[in-house]
Amino acid sequence: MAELSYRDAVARGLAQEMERDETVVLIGEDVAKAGGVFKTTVGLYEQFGPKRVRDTPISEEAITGMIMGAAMNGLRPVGELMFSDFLATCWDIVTNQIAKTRYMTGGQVELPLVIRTANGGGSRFGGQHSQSLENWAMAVPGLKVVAPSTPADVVGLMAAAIRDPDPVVVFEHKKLFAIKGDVPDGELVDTLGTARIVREGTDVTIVALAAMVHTAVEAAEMLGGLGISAEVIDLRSLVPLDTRAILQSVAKTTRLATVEENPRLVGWGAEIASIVAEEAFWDLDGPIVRITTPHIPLPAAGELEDLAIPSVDRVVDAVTAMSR
Amino acid sequence: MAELSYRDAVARGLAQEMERDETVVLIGEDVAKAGGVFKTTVGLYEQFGPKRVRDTPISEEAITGMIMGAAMNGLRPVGELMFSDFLATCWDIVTNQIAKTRYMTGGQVELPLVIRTANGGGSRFGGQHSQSLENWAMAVPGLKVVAPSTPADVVGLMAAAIRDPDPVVVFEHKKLFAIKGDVPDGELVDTLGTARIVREGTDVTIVALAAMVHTAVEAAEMLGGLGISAEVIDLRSLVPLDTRAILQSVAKTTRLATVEENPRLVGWGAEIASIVAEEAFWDLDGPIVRITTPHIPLPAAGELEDLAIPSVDRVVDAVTAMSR
Amino acid sequence: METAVETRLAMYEGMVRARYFEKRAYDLFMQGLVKGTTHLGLGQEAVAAGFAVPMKPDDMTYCTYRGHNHTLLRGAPMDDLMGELMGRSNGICAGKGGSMHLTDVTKGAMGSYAIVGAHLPVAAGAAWAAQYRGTDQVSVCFFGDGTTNIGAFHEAVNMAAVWDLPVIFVCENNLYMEYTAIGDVIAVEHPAADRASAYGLDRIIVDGNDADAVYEVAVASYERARAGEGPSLIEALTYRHKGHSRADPGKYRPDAEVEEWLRRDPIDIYRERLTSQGVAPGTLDAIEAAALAEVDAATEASKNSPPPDPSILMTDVWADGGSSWRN
Amino acid sequence: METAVETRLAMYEGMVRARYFEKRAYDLFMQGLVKGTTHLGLGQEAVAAGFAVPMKPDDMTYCTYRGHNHTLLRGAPMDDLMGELMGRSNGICAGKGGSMHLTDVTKGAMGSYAIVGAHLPVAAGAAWAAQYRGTDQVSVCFFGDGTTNIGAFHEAVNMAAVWDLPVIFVCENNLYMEYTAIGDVIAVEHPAADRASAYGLDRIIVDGNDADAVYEVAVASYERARAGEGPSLIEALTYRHKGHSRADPGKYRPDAEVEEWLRRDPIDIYRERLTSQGVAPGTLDAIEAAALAEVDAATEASKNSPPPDPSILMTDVWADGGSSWRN
Ligand SMILES: Cc1ncc(C[n+]2csc(CCOP(=O)(O)OP(=O)(O)O)c2C)c(N)n1
Ligand SMILES: Cc1ncc(C[n+]2csc(CCOP(=O)(O)OP(=O)(O)O)c2C)c(N)n1
Ligand SMILES: [Mg+2]
Ligand SMILES: [Mg+2]
Repeated sequence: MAELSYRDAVARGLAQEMERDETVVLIGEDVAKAGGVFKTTVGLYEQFGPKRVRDTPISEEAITGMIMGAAMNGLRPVGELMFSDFLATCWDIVTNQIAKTRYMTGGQVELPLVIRTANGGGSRFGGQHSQSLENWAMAVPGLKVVAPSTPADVVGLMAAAIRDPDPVVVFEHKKLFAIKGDVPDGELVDTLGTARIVREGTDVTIVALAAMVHTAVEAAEMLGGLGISAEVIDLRSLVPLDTRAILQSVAKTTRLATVEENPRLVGWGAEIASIVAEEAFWDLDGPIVRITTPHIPLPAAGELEDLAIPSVDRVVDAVTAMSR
Repeated sequence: MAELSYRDAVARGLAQEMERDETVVLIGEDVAKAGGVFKTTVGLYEQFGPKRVRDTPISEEAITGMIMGAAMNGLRPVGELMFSDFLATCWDIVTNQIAKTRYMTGGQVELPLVIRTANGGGSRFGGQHSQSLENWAMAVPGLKVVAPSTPADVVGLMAAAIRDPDPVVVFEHKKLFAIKGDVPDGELVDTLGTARIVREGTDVTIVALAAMVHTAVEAAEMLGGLGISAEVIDLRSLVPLDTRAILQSVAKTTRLATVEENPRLVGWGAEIASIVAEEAFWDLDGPIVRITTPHIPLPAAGELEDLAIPSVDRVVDAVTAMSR
Repeated sequence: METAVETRLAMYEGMVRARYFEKRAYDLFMQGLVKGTTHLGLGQEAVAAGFAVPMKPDDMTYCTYRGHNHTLLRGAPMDDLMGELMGRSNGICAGKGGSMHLTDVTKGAMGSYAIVGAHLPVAAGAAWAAQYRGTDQVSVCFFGDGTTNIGAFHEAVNMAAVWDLPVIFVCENNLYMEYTAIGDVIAVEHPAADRASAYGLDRIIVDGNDADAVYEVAVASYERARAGEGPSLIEALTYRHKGHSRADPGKYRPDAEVEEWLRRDPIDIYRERLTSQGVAPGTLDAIEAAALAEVDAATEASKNSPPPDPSILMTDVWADGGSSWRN
Repeated sequence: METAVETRLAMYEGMVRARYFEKRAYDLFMQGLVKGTTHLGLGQEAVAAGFAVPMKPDDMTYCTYRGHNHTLLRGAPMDDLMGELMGRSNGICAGKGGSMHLTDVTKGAMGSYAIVGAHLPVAAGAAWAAQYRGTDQVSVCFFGDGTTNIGAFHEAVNMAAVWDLPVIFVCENNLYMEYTAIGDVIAVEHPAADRASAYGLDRIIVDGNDADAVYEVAVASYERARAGEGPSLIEALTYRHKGHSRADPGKYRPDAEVEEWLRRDPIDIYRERLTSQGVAPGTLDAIEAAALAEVDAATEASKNSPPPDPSILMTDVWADGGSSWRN
């Protein structure tokens, strides 16, 4: 057991898989010699050499298109998009090509590839470098979607994503890069599609993802002091989605809140809320509440950005209000 | 009052606005001399000339970027993307640039532009030319989203979109191009953000959009025969969203179903369901049901495509089941 | 360097098979048996033949919605291709792909892509994997003149050049995009060749209606790729006999131009050349007859094949064979 | 064709103001008063000055996250720029944009764009509107060497060339992208100039550290644009003195290279040239002193400016001033 930062956990997960399987390769802008702009790939170039860890031009369509082609011809490539916002620059390759090719070819093509990307706000980078875009990927049939909240999950879910025979988008949260956590020694391989109950509770279920898990847990602690027992679920992956964990929890607590960093409309919280409103309607004892960033681009100034992204206080207030 | 096809209504709406305002211009692939691949811009080149109706290279980022720049410098441009699937090829321009620029500049930049695009399935074009992508646009703060279901709405909403000072994406449904409907004479200008109750009912509210409105209405007729009185709401625009119409209807009927053509996860139906599950929970007498295309790419073969997209029967069955 | 007569007959056979296949596809479209849309490469067969014939079995072909001929010439079974166009259960993609997405991975036909430009980086990626694994494969990517103006073209060709990838980018310049002439939307004469220098590549133009000429250029580019000398960007001048897709009559094209190109039919030219060089007309007649019989059989087989079973709607989104996104 | 001395002094002033402004921005970043990130153009000021000074007020400038100098030199108030970097309510974008999105539409500074390449088509579009409306405006678009490899570059330059748009694409080739050298990712020597012929444009390279040289090229390109002769693609050779952003020490660059370029500081060069040509050193000293005072005042004003009022979080998504998406 070693303490590791979330940032270092990315490199550790990648290194673990690159060591065991030489078809695993990594490409992206500044991922090699520089070790990544977020220092998430430090040491990989030195360990695995220029053939397996390669810097690319600023050509996101080429990066994603190339990993698709490479995955069609015997590699298990990992492509880095420096910021998740840049998914938009290669969205056709991701959605129309990578996501659909297996289905459209009647199952002929397997695409064991991973797109890693730095996601989320809180860094005062402004509207084009701060988005939480897991919901974009979730909306596309054929993509698996992972967003870890802890260093240990980063390692295990990265390994699972790389070993997965289908395309997986791994959202690494920028605000979490510096956090530390215990990571077990030895090989770690997690399972996609398994949520984790981070904190048990009986009055209300709070579903969260990535950085919002930490917000939700802090809020749950405060809610405890107010006499409200909140269960916090870390989804960990959106596709596959562990609906069983959610439905079981709601059956127990009878109340549901979701905490999302993405803007208001059609976020993953809406999907969870809709699933529960359809399948667990009779379990519910009150309205489902979604706590989200408002439907606005993210502002740069710290005071504004902090207001926009769901805070511990906002979660506490909303859950208190719904529990009355 | 004249009978017009949905296809011809597109050209009529565009012509109406181009006649009154010479800053309205139209660009896109094959929109000029050829009159558009769906023949939706027939006659405009002849009427307004090569300066105002221009063919472009196959360069979707240039098309959308150029209309953005033109809107910053005194024009009200309309850009056509031949198929909505191609939104993915210029998604950065649409989401990171067009949608955010007003906010990020503190309100300095106005972008009165329209992106028109042919949307939706049912034409046996296969997975890359059949998607319903209104939900993609809905998820992006800063975009307005329109999807008309009738020729008259096409004219009026197109005019409203062009006159709107904000960027609007107009989704024209491919399966509806051939349908005909009465269109009032004279200038038509509709209002964005106003849903229409297409059919009144008392037992269940069915919310639909574009081609699915016709499916929902047909289903409602059949449901009437089964003793279920369904109210059908045509949303017409997703942003702005007429939540009042939805909430009022649900208050009356106590039941909600949505009918979406897009794939299952995080569609606009999830947003509507979530709004109702939060704001009208106590009005509801039963689960909210979403009827959607499954979470798969669209297949090409007719028999499969018809199975995938919500059919009248599927709506009838689902609404019957939920009304028990 | 004389091309062997068997090779040349293989090219003739390939062109004729493609021609008959696509003519039939057109007829079936007009009869309502091929649904949706279909983009024919009638008139462009020499490009497909010249590149396909010298390929090795594990080489990889990437093409577009106008990809019937390329897929067929890599050896995909004609029955299954016809079935795919008709949306039948014998379809090469089980009916899920349709005319624009023909794929036969077992034959190295790595897919037909329907978003302009997207497959260029994919083809480059396949070449990268070949380079990485040392497989000696080449990746060949076909696309149209209009495709040279989309961003993915630029990104892919640059990256392939910088990484010295064994990929051949083949621009089939048929002078038109859908209904607009390529000359209206570029500031150079040759959409691909006049861009080659931007990537440090040679300017290569070939008569795309001359199978022998295409063959020579293809072989040279394969050698270069296999020798580790990197990609080639080749512009093949050709013409589509029909409109862009479906029932497009192609009226935006001057009559004289169409006539001129019909006179330069690659199959007619090649037949004449072969016979004038001593190939017995009967040999070529036999090839034609066999091709026609093959098309007839494929049509029959596909007509008799049932529509896809409803159960397959939900298969093959994921590697586990299913489409479940939840537990 | 001698450039007037006032013009040259304006360029000197512009460079000095940009230099002091950005040095201060760096200090404030290190003190934690500028948050997030900041990309400095230290060393690249001659490009900004040479292009900005000859522009007319209604000409339009489009730049990147590395756009402090371009925005400042178009006349945006220094206070408001500093306030934006510091996220204060006096910020030019009300604190919503930040360092990467400086914009002052009233001065023709049409925005700083932070996704590589995206603003090239936007700048072309603004030029298209100028052409359509007959306004005689030019649109100038600055971007880096690395930007030439993204698809939007290709699409925008081609379209501008085909439509003869009055847009000037200015590649500031500072030899590096973030931490990777441009030479590693292109197959030609000059990322912009060696691509010009692909769009039928001239190959133009200028010493980007020589304000006079830049000025001449700029004026020529503006004349060409206003005469309806279409776009220009210009590669200005320059260097950034600091790292890519924030506290990047830029260690991936050889020491000798950095030293060589520091010796070629555009401001030092220009000061020497001006004085050797008879401008009194005192005149230049006064310009420097005034610039420093301006920077001090802007810093002070911004420090004293409160953070943005929480109420503006929800304003200006839409033209109605608000952010409501529902009734
Ligand atoms: C990104 C994108 N834009 C537009 C289209 C619509 N479209 C399909 S084929 C075509 C013309 C392509 O022309 P070219 O590259 O010359 O190929 P050709 O059809 O002539 O073989 C267009 C515009 C598309 N499929 N993808
Ligand atoms: C599409 C996209 N990819 C990557 C980035 C991250 N990024 C920001 S600046 C930069 C380097 C740009 O290099 P260059 O064009 O030479 O401009 P410079 O920073 O040197 O001025 C990169 C890769 C981005 N902002 N947008
Ligand atoms: Mg063509
Ligand atoms: Mg640079």
